[in-house]
Amino acid sequence: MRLLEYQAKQIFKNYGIPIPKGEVAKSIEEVEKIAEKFNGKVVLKAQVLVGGRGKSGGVRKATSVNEAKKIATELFGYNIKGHIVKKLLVEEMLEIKSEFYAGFTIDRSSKSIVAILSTMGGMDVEEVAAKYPQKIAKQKIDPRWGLWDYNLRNLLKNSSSPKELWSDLSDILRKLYNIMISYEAELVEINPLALTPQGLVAADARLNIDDNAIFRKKELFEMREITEESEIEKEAIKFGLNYVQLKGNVGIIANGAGMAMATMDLIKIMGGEPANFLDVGGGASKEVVEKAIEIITKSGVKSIFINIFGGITRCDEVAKGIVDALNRQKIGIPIIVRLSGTNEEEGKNILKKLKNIIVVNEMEEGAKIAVDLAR
Amino acid sequence: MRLLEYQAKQIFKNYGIPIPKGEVAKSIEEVEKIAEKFNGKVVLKAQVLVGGRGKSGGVRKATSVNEAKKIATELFGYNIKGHIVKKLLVEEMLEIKSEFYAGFTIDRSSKSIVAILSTMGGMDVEEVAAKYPQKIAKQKIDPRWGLWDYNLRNLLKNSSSPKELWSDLSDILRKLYNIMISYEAELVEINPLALTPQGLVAADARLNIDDNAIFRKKELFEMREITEESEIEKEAIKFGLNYVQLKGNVGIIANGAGMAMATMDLIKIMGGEPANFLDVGGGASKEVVEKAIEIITKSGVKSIFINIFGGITRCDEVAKGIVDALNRQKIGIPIIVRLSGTNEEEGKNILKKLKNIIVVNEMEEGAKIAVDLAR
Amino acid sequence: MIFLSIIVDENTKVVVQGITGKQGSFHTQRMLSYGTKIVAGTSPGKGGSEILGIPIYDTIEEAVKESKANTSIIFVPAPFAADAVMEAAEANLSVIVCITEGIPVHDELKFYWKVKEKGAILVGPNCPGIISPGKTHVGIMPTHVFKRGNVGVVSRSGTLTYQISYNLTRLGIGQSTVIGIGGDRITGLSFVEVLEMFEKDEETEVVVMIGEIGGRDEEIAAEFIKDMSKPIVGYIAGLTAPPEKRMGHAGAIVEGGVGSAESKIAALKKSGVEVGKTPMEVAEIVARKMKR
Amino acid sequence: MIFLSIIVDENTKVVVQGITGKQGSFHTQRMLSYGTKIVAGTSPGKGGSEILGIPIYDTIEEAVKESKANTSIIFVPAPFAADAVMEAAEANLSVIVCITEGIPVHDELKFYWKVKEKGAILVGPNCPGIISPGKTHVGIMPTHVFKRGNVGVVSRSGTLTYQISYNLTRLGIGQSTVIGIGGDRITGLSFVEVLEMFEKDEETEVVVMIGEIGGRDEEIAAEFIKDMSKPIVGYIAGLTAPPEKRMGHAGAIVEGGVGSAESKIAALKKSGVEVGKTPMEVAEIVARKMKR
Repeated sequence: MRLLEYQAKQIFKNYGIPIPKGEVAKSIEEVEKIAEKFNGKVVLKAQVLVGGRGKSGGVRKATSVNEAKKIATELFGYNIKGHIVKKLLVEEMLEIKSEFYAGFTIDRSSKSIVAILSTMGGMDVEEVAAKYPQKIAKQKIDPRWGLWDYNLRNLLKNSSSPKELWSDLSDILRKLYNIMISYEAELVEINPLALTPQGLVAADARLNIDDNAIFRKKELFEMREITEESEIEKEAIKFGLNYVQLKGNVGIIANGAGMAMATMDLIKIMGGEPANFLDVGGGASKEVVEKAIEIITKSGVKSIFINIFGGITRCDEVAKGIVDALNRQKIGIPIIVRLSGTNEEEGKNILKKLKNIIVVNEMEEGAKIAVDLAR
Repeated sequence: MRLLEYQAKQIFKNYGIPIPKGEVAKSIEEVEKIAEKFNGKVVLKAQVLVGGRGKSGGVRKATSVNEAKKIATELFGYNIKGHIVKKLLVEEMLEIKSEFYAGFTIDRSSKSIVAILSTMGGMDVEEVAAKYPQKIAKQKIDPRWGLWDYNLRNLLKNSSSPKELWSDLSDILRKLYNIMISYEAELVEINPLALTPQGLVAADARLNIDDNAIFRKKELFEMREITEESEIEKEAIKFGLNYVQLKGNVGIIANGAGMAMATMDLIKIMGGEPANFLDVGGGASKEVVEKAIEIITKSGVKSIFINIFGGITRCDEVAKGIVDALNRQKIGIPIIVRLSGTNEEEGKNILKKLKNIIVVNEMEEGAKIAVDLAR
Repeated sequence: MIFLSIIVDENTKVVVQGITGKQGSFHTQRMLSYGTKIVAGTSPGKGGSEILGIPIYDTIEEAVKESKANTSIIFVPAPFAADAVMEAAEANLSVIVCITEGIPVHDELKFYWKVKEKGAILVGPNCPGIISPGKTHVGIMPTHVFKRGNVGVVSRSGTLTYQISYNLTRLGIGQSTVIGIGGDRITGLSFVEVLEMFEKDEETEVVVMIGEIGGRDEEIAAEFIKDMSKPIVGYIAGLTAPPEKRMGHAGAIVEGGVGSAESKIAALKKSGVEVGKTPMEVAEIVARKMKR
Repeated sequence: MIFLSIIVDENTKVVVQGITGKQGSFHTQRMLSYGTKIVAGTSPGKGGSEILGIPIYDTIEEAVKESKANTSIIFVPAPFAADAVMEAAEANLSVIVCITEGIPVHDELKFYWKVKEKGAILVGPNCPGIISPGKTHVGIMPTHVFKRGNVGVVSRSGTLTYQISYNLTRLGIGQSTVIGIGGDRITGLSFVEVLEMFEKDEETEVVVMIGEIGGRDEEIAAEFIKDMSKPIVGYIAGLTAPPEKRMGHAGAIVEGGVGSAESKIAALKKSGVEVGKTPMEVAEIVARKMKR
């Protein structure tokens, strides 16, 4: 779960990290009010969960209230890579002397948390890493012992950060780490961490929380409501489905992320275009399967390929979900079903009674039919 | 630093551990007021930091307000092993069905925290451990990973605690552990942990905080003021001296706890009685040495043996402290000084100019003279 | 000399953690049917009773003491699964198979190191377990798709493991050991560790490695494969996954070009690994290799 | 074959952590005078400068890289000392001598395991360090009381170590290595670990073990001594310490009879150890043993 910038900044502020003065606006009137407080010298930032927001024109500067209003008019409703701008963060314009990158994430190779610091903030950190690897300092933080000052000293030293900023940078890094741990984050990041005449300020804020840990953080349930998943994606989340909408016309339902991806790849190989990624997870109930069919159907696909290889998932349960979906929903498109694995025979027996369903034995065969029928 | 029962109970309460209803009283009037709230059915507990308080008559039960007042009259000012009772904790009388012992401490052998649980609470836990070792369940808690539920399950299982109490006991143990960690305790203990018709209640509470960690816990400074060290001990603490008053007449000042104890032992071997333990610590300044002499002199000893073997402590600094003490204080008793180690010659040179000081080369010699002069 | 499969075999004695749960009891039954030696189960508070003829204990400590189990399989729900792994490691089990999906990654960071320190093997979490066809099955796999033979299979994806093993079996090719290392960011075993075991395993002639986008584990494995004597056949899922979209598994995130399917396939090919485009093709490549 | 002393010798290359502090610079000067090879110092923020001709670095990582130090000595104040130990362990130093007194015990619990995992030797904390007379001195001891010879000394108390070594030297008896393991509850080295090293050390003929009340380390050592070939002479401080009174060291608490001076002396005697009643007597017993 990724938080919107303004949500993340609020948390950063609660942990004592300096952030720019500013407020969230949902209307031109609100933008005007906020901009007036700063004599019109503001930055307007679209609150959407999209990478490269700046390059897409989602971050704009104004030097007067009128200009701020004009920019706001342009930004509200603006479509950035499929995300519609509904909220703007309106902030004071910072006087930036230099920009750092500071963050923590999880390093799967070393099974540790890794602290990252760079004096080349403001850019895409992957780009910096590719072009100037020596400009990205990293330190492993052993999860058993947590963050110690020496980790920070090594990081500061290797990043060639100016010594007069060591103490302030350490302070911010320590607080960021506390957020990383308290919120069970996958990623916490300040980019840019701006050096201003008033000191270091988190000009941007990113906080990605481990979805698996959200059950322990009740206060985040509410925040999640606000984050801009599409309506259809929100519904999928409610049912525990891993769903990502894409641009093709062959709908896919599979169990397991690997199988779902392999199915997408197969659709492509067969000459089609996958309309989505949808993993019903392990041991899906018939309700979940029914919901999955409903979601995919809504998204306007031409055919649906249900590809199940049951381990913890039972084929008979999946078949029951298909039956329920067909009984309760109006589905005008062909459904191709492939069931293998746990309780395969029982599942196939259930499906036998149904019309409008094409049952296949092999995934390659199913993918081919689904692609052909979507043309 | 050991907290008084009522201080520890307040912390336990803040962490969600049930404690009996009650209040602290400093006068008979206050006792009366509190006792009235409970219709006179109260327990009066002397707030002194002494082991075996109960056996010494420091814990008494009343069944009427008048009885409570009578007991309070006896208890206020009562001397329990040298500690004068100034405060009473007056609590509701619990209806106790059975008593547990629950605690955490540091296990120096296994370099871990150890959880302890026993169904034979209410007694001296060392006594239980000696007589019924199988009745004391212990679990090591690895400091790297902290407390996990499985540690508690193993503890509960091995303690033969009734299963219907597992959940409540776990809850209390988890909270106790949180106190152990947050307060950097050396020992946290509930004995007895009473099973009442209303559930488990911490009938007593003990919390010993690591003196070395108190610098990180500002809120404890104030509590320490209240704990009943003698005035002279409080002053010693202020100067970083490790001082314990004893009953003999030969005052001792040494550097290092081992050396101080060895010096005490030597006084005894020479036929004398040590009046105190006093360790000036490593690298003591002349101010600290001067203070040490002042404290010992005040306690009414017959002679003082200053036994220093300097490593990080410099003999010249110690000598300067002795000079200052003699210049500023009226000291009517003989001081025997033995200086060896770092800057020994410089120290001895400083002392050469002084009268009233007996300088010796060997500790055995110094101890003998100190004992002889104290007779 | 007997031919031992890797990690588990017919002498493996299993304790099931969370044996009374829906998944736990269902799969215990299935494993028993396959012939797996299940000697104990745990379910805190239910110690002293039994299920499917298997004695239940409150703690692993007790279960191990009484049953001499050396391997555990975990069906405990995600919020409590980390504790179950820690408990199994503390009880000195040599193999811990964690089926549970959805464990918080910060929990995984902790138990990874505990298991490591204890010198145990952790299979998973979020995995289908491990099977040595004809010997034992410590997992949730549809056992009928496997057949005893000489291909080792290691995979990050459960269902793809079944799919490709099924394809192999259909071509008459059996498996020595099939192991799902799990799809989470933090897994107990890496590809390299399993490849190393297969390289030494006398039963294994060819190894199938099933990867997916995210992380660098396949790239690291590609380096290791350069020094292996046995042929490896690869499959990587996620060629059509759009960058920066979450594909379900915490592990399946394309992180700015690093860990893309293209990068993994290129790395494997560079080490001489033939990579199949579809599960079927993987099986066909293996068939060719086996004939030589 | 050369005779090596235990833990440190003339080839030990030392980095001083906290070299610019009052204690750090004072004792660096003293160690240098003794001939200790001090090759680097650290003082965060002061890297690039030097003191007493020794280069200062911001981090141990850098200091080790530049100076090839293999041993560190820590003078960092208590609130920061745990971090210094962690840093030294992380930098793979093989010996870490922590002089600092007053470190919180929960900090000690953490770095103990870090040092252990790294396979380093931690001397201290709250200790006088270690000296191999005539070779090197990594500590704060008054060096003039020592003399090269064949008695190993291990002690929980700093000043008692000097006292007894002084008594030995006065009787003409030199020391192979003198090591203060520290007076805190949690120490890097136990008596047993040091006794084991002395047992193997060709330079050491007799060992003096100086204990005090609190804990069970002396009792455990007594068990170990039963299997040692070299004679041990003991001293235990605290016979007159009243029970339940804190005697300064966190370690020096009498815990309900366990760990009393009487219990320790009895355990040692049971293992054939002669225990001196005064420091002087300890030296006299050693003198007798050496004559044989």
